[in-house]
Amino acid sequence: MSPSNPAASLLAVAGLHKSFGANQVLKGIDFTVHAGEVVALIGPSGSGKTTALRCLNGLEIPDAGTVAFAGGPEVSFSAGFKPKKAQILRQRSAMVFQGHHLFPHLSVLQNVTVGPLEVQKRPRAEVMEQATALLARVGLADKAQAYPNSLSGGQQQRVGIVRALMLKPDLLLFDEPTSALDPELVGEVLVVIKELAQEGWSMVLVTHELAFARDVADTVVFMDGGVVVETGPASQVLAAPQNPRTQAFVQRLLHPF
Amino acid sequence: MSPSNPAASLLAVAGLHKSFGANQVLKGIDFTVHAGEVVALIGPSGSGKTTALRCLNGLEIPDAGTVAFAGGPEVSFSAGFKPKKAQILRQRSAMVFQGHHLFPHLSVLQNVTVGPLEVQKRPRAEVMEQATALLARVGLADKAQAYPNSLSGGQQQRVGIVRALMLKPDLLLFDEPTSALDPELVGEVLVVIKELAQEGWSMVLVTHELAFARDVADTVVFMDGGVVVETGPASQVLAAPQNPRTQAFVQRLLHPF
Amino acid sequence: GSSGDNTTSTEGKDALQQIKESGVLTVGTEGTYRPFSYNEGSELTGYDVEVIKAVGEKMGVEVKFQQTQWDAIFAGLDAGRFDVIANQVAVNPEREAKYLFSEPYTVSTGVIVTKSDNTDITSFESLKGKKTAQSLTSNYYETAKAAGATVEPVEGWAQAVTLLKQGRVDATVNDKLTFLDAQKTHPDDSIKIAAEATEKTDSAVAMRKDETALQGAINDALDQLRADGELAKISEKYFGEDVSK
Amino acid sequence: MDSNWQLFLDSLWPLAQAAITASIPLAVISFAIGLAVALLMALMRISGSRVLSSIARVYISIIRGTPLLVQLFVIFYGMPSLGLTIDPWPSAIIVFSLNTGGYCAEILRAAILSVPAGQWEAGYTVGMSRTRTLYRIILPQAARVAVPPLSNSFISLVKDTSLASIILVGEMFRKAQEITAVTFEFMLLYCTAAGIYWVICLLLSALQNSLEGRLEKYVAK
Amino acid sequence: MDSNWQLFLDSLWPLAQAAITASIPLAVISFAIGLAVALLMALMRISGSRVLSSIARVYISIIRGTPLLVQLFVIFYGMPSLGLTIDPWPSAIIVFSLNTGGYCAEILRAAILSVPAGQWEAGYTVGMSRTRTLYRIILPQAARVAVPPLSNSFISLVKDTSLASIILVGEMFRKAQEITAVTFEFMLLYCTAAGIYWVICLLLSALQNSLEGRLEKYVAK
Ligand SMILES: Nc1ncnc2c1ncn2[C@@H]1O[C@H](COP(=O)(O)OP(=O)(O)OP(=O)(O)O)[C@@H](O)[C@H]1O
Ligand SMILES: Nc1ncnc2c1ncn2[C@@H]1O[C@H](COP(=O)(O)OP(=O)(O)OP(=O)(O)O)[C@@H](O)[C@H]1O
Ligand SMILES: [Mg+2]
Ligand SMILES: [Mg+2]
Repeated sequence: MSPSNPAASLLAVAGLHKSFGANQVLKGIDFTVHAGEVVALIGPSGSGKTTALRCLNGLEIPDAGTVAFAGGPEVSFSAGFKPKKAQILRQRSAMVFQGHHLFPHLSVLQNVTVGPLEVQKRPRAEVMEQATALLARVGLADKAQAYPNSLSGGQQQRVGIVRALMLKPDLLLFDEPTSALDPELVGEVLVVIKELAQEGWSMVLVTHELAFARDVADTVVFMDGGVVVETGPASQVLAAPQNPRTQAFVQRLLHPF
Repeated sequence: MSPSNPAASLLAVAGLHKSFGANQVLKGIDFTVHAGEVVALIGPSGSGKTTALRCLNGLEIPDAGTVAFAGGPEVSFSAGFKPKKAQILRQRSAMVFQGHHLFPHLSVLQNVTVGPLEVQKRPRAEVMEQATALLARVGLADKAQAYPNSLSGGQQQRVGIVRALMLKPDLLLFDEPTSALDPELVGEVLVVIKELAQEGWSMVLVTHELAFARDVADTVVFMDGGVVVETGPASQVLAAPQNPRTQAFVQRLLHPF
Repeated sequence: GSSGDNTTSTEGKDALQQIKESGVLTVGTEGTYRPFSYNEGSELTGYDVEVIKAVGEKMGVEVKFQQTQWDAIFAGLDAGRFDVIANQVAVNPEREAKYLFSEPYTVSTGVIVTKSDNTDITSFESLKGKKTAQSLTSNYYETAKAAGATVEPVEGWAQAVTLLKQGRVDATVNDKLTFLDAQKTHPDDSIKIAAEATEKTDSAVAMRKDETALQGAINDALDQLRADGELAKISEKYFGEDVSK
Repeated sequence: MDSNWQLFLDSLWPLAQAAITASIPLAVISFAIGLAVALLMALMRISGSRVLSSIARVYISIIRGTPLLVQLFVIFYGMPSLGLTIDPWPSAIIVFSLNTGGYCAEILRAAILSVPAGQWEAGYTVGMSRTRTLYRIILPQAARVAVPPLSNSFISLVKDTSLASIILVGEMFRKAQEITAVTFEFMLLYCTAAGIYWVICLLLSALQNSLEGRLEKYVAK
Repeated sequence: MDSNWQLFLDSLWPLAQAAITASIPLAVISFAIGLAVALLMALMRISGSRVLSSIARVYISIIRGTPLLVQLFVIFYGMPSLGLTIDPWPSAIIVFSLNTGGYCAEILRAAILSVPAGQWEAGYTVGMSRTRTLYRIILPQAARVAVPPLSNSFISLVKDTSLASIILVGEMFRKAQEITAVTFEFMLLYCTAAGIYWVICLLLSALQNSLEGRLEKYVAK
């Protein structure tokens, strides 16, 4: 959970293939996440970023490839793979969704504790203590008893992050955590993510906020058409991309009109 | 419809008040739009921008104030005002919504011609010619027979703009036309709006894209808490705001994290 | 089916006058009660149907039928949907209090029908504590109740016999004529008549309470039919004996 | 068994004929009128006027709260005592229409409300009036949501027409009863009737599916 | 008129008693079991397995396609010929449960599908299994959408229990018929029965409203 030797590999993804019907979305994806590293996954719409991220958490079952955590679990996918077997990946990672997907019928506190209490079956006192601390940490100490619908988008997304953190994962997965937010609320969520990165959490972050990626990510993985086109240190890939496709993409986002 | 003497006043808004229940949302809004002018309405979430814009088109009925087009109609609102009487405002202006709100059961061509043909009852040949030209103009010549659901968000929003243009309004109203779009698609819509501005269309544009406002708008109106806090040339208000509230807002959007 | 475009108004003139004027006597009947009132193909027929047709002939009017369910038959009479009911309506004090009856054109006895192998039901007294299936339509619902039986209300003969044969009831009290007719068309030796009532049950044409003129006219017609042997002929046709007296 | 088979074949045509000449037309006509009533009630419910909305509420509650059989009784046997005598078929159509109107009002209301408010505003913005927007923009989209529950209601209505025999309409179930009265084979007859209902229902389901498919593109995404 | 009034008062209690001891318990028990059946069928329909989904489809189509009356007949009068004789009450409960199961399956299916797919995934992501997610996350949210149509079904069921008299269950309508068989006051009795149904229906509507209100916050916005 907490930062350790940054050189140690935490997650190795190799040869991920995934098709939806005839549409080949992932055509062999490889990348590595080291402990304490922030990897930003960027690329044009439809390039397969979301699909790749979901494969890491067993929400999508690749047709082939492996997802291996240091110290296990290590899952090799192939035809006929039983989706249930991918569940073990969720022991190490936790997902924060674009649309937060909080449980509307549970209070904020119940939202973030339902996993640890009912699934992980950890002691109640410990879970409550952790929840209180984390909610305070993201500035929501007074919202514990509120229901998600009464929160602003930015607050909901911060609860979503706490819900993921409560599971004590080794790797956090973010799929465009601010793209569904009101422009003014983007900042408050990015600040939280930036702090987590600075504390040494390992994360894979799909984002369109290039300025943020440049600021926070250690490594940028640029995907296009289901393959990894370019990988490298964030400052280099975003400031001086090598591949023409990367160049065009970065250009388009920085100067839209 | 087409650009004329830029000094002539096209629309004068004075003393708009509007409450929802106990919530006083507009507390006396005044501003003017000259022919050919682009006015950007900016301000924090909840400051009343959308409400003000909707009042211009009779979609919201203010409690008090006047909305006066040069050459009429001129509508004065007061308690007991019949909502139906605000419909005449729609003869001069047309709204482009944030969520485009295309008619999903009509083809693109039907979407943009239903108003001119069925309401304005203009000759079919003329309407079709105008529609073809405008669709081509926004790069959607080949999508005339498509249905909205088969289009991307950016394409849908461009159809929404054509639908408004088809009504031959004197004033275009945009409510955050790109905020519901995928970041990569924002550009294609902004380009169209920018071109319309350059052609001399008058427009009021609610937006969070400060860089775009600076580039395209002649005048910026900054609202906060239901009042106009600062008005002035775009370059001045955005680059060197006078009012502390404007300063804080601009700062927050430009440096979110 | 019935066309049902004929309705009688209750205002002003009495029913007889109206029937005379329009030349039509409208009759309510079930159309699903064999052998008294039922449909053979698309033709409504049966003992009651033929009797009332003959009555109409004597009165010099055309007879028109409205087929309806028992539940609605008195409501239909009350509402003036038809002038009379010809559907084996048994005459009893409760009914006489509310409606007017012609003189009876069927005199029958109630019988207890049981399975053939049943030996402990031999009389109405032995029905006490037993379970019987009775149609609400018939007078025998009360008869069975009075005898101390637990009564399961059913829709008609077919259902009652099914319950009997499935062993869900011990007996059914019904019209002897119905039993005989059923045995004639669908011989079934698994059921039998276990006992016969001593008193007779009269069935007659029912009409609204205030139609005494109509009652008179119908009674006249029935008298004529009896006198010229017509009534007995119809009865012979359906039952092989004269049940009209 | 053999004679059962014969009876089945013999009764199939009369039953089907009754279905075609009575049950189905009765259901179709009543459903068409009922939908109009339902639309009116749904619009009253969402009109914002308290009076109109309350009238619609009471109407819906009475229709849903009382058995169809009683509604038939009241119109056919009760009205004459108020001096109003209505023939069987008109009575049946009135009652089934009003009944359909009550049940479907809530379905249409929900369907209309399911169309995003933005669609109303988009209609206004191209210059349409409220009524025009309703017919041209809202109802076509509401249809997609309304079709499955409406088809439920229609299937129920087809079966409920069997109650019409109580007011002298000779529909299919009545026919089955008439045949049963002669043959005493009520199980067989009723099952034949049920089979015919089922065929009608399957046809309706197929129609529903194809309608749903065609309306699919009408749904905002 | 006076004697009518007397009859109304005299019959009110027997009818209400029949409603309380037969119609209502029958409806409540059948609805509870029926909901379980409906949930099973709904889950089979959306299971993705073609076999399970087809079984559920056929089941639903038979239930919706054939009259309730025939279903009662088949179970009560038809089963004994297969050597299985079921008593009136169990028969009624079986038939009404299966019937409710068929009608409500589609309601539950639609309600479950109305919960955004993201809620399933959010459940998985906090470590829940499919089943646990269903019960803990999906169903509470589906409830809000399902309550209005389910309440429609329940109201219909209460009235449909009147058909149970055909298989010797002495429910309220039967009671009314028994009384009328003696008094012939069909209209009056039926209207009294209708009034009782209406009261039940009003109570249910009130319950529905309060349930809807309470579930309001469960809906994702
Ligand atoms: N469940 C699915 N079924 C079918 N096709 C899918 C599914 N999910 C994704 N796809 C397809 O896979 C491709 C890649 O989708 P994905 O969402 O991974 O892209 P992305 O890079 O995340 O794009 P964006 O930036 O728009 O989120 C797209 O063509 C999409 O249509
Ligand atoms: N129909 C309505 N009923 C009640 N309150 C409303 C309604 N529409 C807007 N409001 C309230 O009016 C205030 C101003 O809303 P408005 O949408 O005009 O703000 P805005 O400046 O457009 O904000 P944003 O940038 O978030 O779009 C808010 O407090 C909002 O909750
Ligand atoms: Mg994505
Ligand atoms: Mg707004």
